[in-house]
Amino acid sequence: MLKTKLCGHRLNNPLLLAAGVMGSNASSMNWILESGAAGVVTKSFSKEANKGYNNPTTVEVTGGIINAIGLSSPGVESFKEELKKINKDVNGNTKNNGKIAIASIYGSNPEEFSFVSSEIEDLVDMIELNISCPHAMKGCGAAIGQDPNLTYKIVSKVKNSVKIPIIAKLTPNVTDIGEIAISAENGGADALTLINSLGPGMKIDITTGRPILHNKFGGMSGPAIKPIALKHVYNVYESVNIPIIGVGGIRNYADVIEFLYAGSSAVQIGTSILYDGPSIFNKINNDLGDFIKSSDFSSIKEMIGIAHRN
Amino acid sequence: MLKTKLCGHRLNNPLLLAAGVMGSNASSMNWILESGAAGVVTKSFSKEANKGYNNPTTVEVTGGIINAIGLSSPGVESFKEELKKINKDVNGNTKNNGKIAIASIYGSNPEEFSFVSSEIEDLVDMIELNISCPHAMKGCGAAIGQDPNLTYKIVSKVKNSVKIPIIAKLTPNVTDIGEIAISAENGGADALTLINSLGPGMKIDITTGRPILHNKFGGMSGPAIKPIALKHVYNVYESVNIPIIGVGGIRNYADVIEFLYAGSSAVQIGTSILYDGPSIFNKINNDLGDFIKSSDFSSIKEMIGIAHRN
Amino acid sequence: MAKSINEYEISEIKDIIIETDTIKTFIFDWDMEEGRIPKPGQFMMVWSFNGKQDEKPMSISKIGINNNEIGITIKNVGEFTNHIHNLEIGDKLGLRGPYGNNFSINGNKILAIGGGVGMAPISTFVEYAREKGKEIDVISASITKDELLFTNRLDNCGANIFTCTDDGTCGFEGYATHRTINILEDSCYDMAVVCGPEIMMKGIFNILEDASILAEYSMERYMKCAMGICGQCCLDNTGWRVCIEGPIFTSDQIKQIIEFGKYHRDASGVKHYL
Amino acid sequence: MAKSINEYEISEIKDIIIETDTIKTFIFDWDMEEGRIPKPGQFMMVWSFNGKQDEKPMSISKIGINNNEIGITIKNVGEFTNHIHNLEIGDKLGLRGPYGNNFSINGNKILAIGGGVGMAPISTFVEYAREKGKEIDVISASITKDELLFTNRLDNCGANIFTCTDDGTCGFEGYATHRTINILEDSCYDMAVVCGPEIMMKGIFNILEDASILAEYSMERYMKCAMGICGQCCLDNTGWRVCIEGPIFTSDQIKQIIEFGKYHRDASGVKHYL
Repeated sequence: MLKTKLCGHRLNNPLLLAAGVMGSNASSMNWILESGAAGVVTKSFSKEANKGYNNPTTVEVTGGIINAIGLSSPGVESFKEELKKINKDVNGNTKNNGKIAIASIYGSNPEEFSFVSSEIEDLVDMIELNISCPHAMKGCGAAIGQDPNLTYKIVSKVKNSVKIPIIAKLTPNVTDIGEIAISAENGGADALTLINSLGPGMKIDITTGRPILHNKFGGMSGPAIKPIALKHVYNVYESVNIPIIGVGGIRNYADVIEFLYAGSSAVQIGTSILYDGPSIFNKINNDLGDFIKSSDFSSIKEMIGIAHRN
Repeated sequence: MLKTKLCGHRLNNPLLLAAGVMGSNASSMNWILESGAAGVVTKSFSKEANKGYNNPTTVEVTGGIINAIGLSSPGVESFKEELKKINKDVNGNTKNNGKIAIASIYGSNPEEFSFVSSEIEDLVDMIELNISCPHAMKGCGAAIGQDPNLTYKIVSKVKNSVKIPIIAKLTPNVTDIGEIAISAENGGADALTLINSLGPGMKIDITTGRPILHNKFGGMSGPAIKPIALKHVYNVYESVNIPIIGVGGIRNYADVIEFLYAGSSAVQIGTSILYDGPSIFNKINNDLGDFIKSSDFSSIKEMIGIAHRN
Repeated sequence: MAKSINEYEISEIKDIIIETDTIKTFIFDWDMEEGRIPKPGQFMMVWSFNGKQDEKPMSISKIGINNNEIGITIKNVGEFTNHIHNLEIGDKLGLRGPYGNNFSINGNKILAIGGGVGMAPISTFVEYAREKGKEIDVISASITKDELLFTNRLDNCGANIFTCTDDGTCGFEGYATHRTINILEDSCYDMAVVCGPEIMMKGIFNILEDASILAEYSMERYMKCAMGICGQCCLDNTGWRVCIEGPIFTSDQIKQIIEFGKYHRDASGVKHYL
Repeated sequence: MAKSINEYEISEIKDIIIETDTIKTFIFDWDMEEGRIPKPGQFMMVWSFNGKQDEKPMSISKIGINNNEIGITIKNVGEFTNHIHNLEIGDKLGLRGPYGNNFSINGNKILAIGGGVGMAPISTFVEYAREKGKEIDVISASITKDELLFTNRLDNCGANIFTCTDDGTCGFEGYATHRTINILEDSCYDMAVVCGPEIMMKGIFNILEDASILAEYSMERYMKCAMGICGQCCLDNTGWRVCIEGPIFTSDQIKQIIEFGKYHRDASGVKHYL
């Protein structure tokens, strides 16, 4: 009843792990899959290793957190070791179990994106292009996702380099997300993930007068950003024809339903693991199942986009 | 000890009422002034009466609310009656009491802004230009504040029409708020208010599948948006030379301190009245006084911008 | 986590009681949980999301603590209420609340005065005060006999009902004000509670003040957020919010509300004089 | 509203105890409020905001429930810890926590084994278990006599201390592993708790497994958020987060942690083998 499809992949349910949360190694991602997620998105990585920013990299705020991890990752060569183990059987073959592995990658130019994509194409089911990290080094991250032309170039370059479906993850921190979404679709994106973290924001310690994050600013995530994520999904749903993966502040089944209604084909959950741990996936699946049973719906598919009907 | 100055006006303390909250008539604004605020910003009004959107116009979300009131207001001619009574003595003269009245106005073109400004110039201490409402009718509100040229035109037109200080209130829902801030400064703004409500966002009712707000989308405000407001203040402080009035999610004295440290000369409080009522002003003033007494600071002025020192 | 009163509950209309030609009571299931149990005088925000889409404050006229039900009594006075009057059992409305303050009980002998649909909050007060063993005289006023509300309910709970119709078709012939003057000749009261058209409440206020009877009055204003922030329902000259400090105001407060019985503001904030 | 453990408390260094040439204990005031009272084995995130700006997890080595104090014992092993070692009384650090799970007490006779600065969490455990009336034998291991930690404190609380130095300057000459084999020849234990360099813990683990003694081990990994979301400290193959499911793991859990005693990941996630 919770089964759905995303870019040709069958999913046991619409819940995926969001990039950047418990996605640094295969072990934690497999744990998330065992906890009920139908897929995981890895922490973003690129060609080279990157240690990211010094701590503090994360600080709690009302309704969520702000973080500036700074895209720390071991580089594609090292990370392949992890990718080989996500949702794979003992022989290294992908389990045919309604669960998928999505690699999140970043880079500073189209070539880097396409190089990394080609390197890992055989190890994952889909690739999510992180062109929207609000705390990336200069030239990476949101600097791309705020520029429709660069978005188009990167998406189309990757699209021409790999055969598996690619997803563009967009930043909400632009005047017009619709324009970027259309560029990504025109570039050949098979799906969009909306939204990356918001702001960025900051927190200042009142005793010392210092910004707490080492990077001063960090992207905001958690339940507080849900209304804004939802609105972006709702808007972009009316401008593109590719599926949307909704992400931003989901903490319970009702939040998932809101995202489905707004036009998401699947959703990602990340920051709420702070409050509820990995068991949040099974919990939401159970509650979502109960909701559907007591509703007039018989599938996830029927729920997608219905807020546009009225 | 809490005394400060803003555009030549002496203020008893740095706390002002934000536009759009309990600002529809002189009575409620005078109540707010009696409750400890050093100033009030009226609900935004324009030349003509406007009934705004149908209900629901406000819905609570995690960490705040989203609202799409739609700039309802009785029009400048009617509203003058209220302006004549804000912080005035029995003879209609402004009380010399360290408290100020700020009119928030909106419009669809420079002429309308300047007409309304001229009409009310004698009745208030300052004018705040709302060029940033995320749920205004087409052509008003954020559509202006997302365009640096239009921002410049409106600010400079008003600046040339009136003698009292003018404030530009900016929207955070742009790719680069710094660019807009500089346009406003170049246009002659005497101060900036950062930020108007965020997003916009939406909430969908899961039983009916409908967006709850009649306008579907509404600006988000409340404690959840504080980190983002703070970051905009911090950033813009480094790009302009005019004072900044910080607004966004302030609920207690520590929030006020954060905004001062980030570079605000004064702050506005709005949505938190939802939780704490008008008494929030006296409460924060007391707590802020206690903090300063126990700190190395001897005035508000010394606190402004110190997060940039480190 | 307890459900916030600001969260909508989409509720099926469980029953409709046709009270008069123009007044219906709509019954809904309502879980009587901590923080959600209405008190006499409180109101709900009623959201209509199909057809005429809007949301208005409506008085609670029935508080079924034991059977988890509330009733909301609505007079057909315009487009929105007309739309609701056309709904049927099984149709849905969005409810949030209860909002506002409530009538208090001071003393043992209380006069309750309701005019027209203003009987809605009066009826819940009377039932509540009777449960507390208070002696209640009710002046129930309307234009004509068929428009009198809740007479049986109030009779059943042991209140003394004094009906009063403009046309004399039931009880006293004349206005609630006259009936009040009349009743005060025979009886003393520790307090009064009043709800009805503001022009009527204004008259009653003068009479009760003359008689030195402290009273509480239920006021109505155009509302948007109902959460105390939009400022739409703030009253001159104190600025009190009908949705938070009200809708019930004491005699002393009414004296400070200079717009009482004089004017109110519409959705845009323009004043309309009575 | 109770203060979240994730909120920083900017704390003055109240006292500095020079434990050895390379190890100091820093004492801070700490309100022992609900949710903030550290348990033996938990850690704090220590934020240095002047000079070397960074933040690291550090074991709590002193829990002063009655005098509202905590102690954090830090070995000078790099740039960050060197900076902290250069701080003086009155200097400030940002603290948040306490984080993680804690040592449990099973049975009555317990063997506690600490190597080097690993004695920090062991010391709080021993004091706690002694308060509960447990019989505790402590193997306190270090390179040399001057590097032995907390000997007096543990002596005072009534634990039996068995020191052990690589160079034989105090007590047994040799490694903690040898001392453990040794002690097990004479005594039986209901459980053991262990903290020290991972290579040492690996050896102890094998010995205790052979002796069928269930134990708990305190692990350390590079940490970022300490709130269980960044994934930095997740362990192979279970994915457990050292900051949430750890830092204390039981023997059964250790068997599933394939990286135990083998490798750890650095800030970028690159593996480093022991």
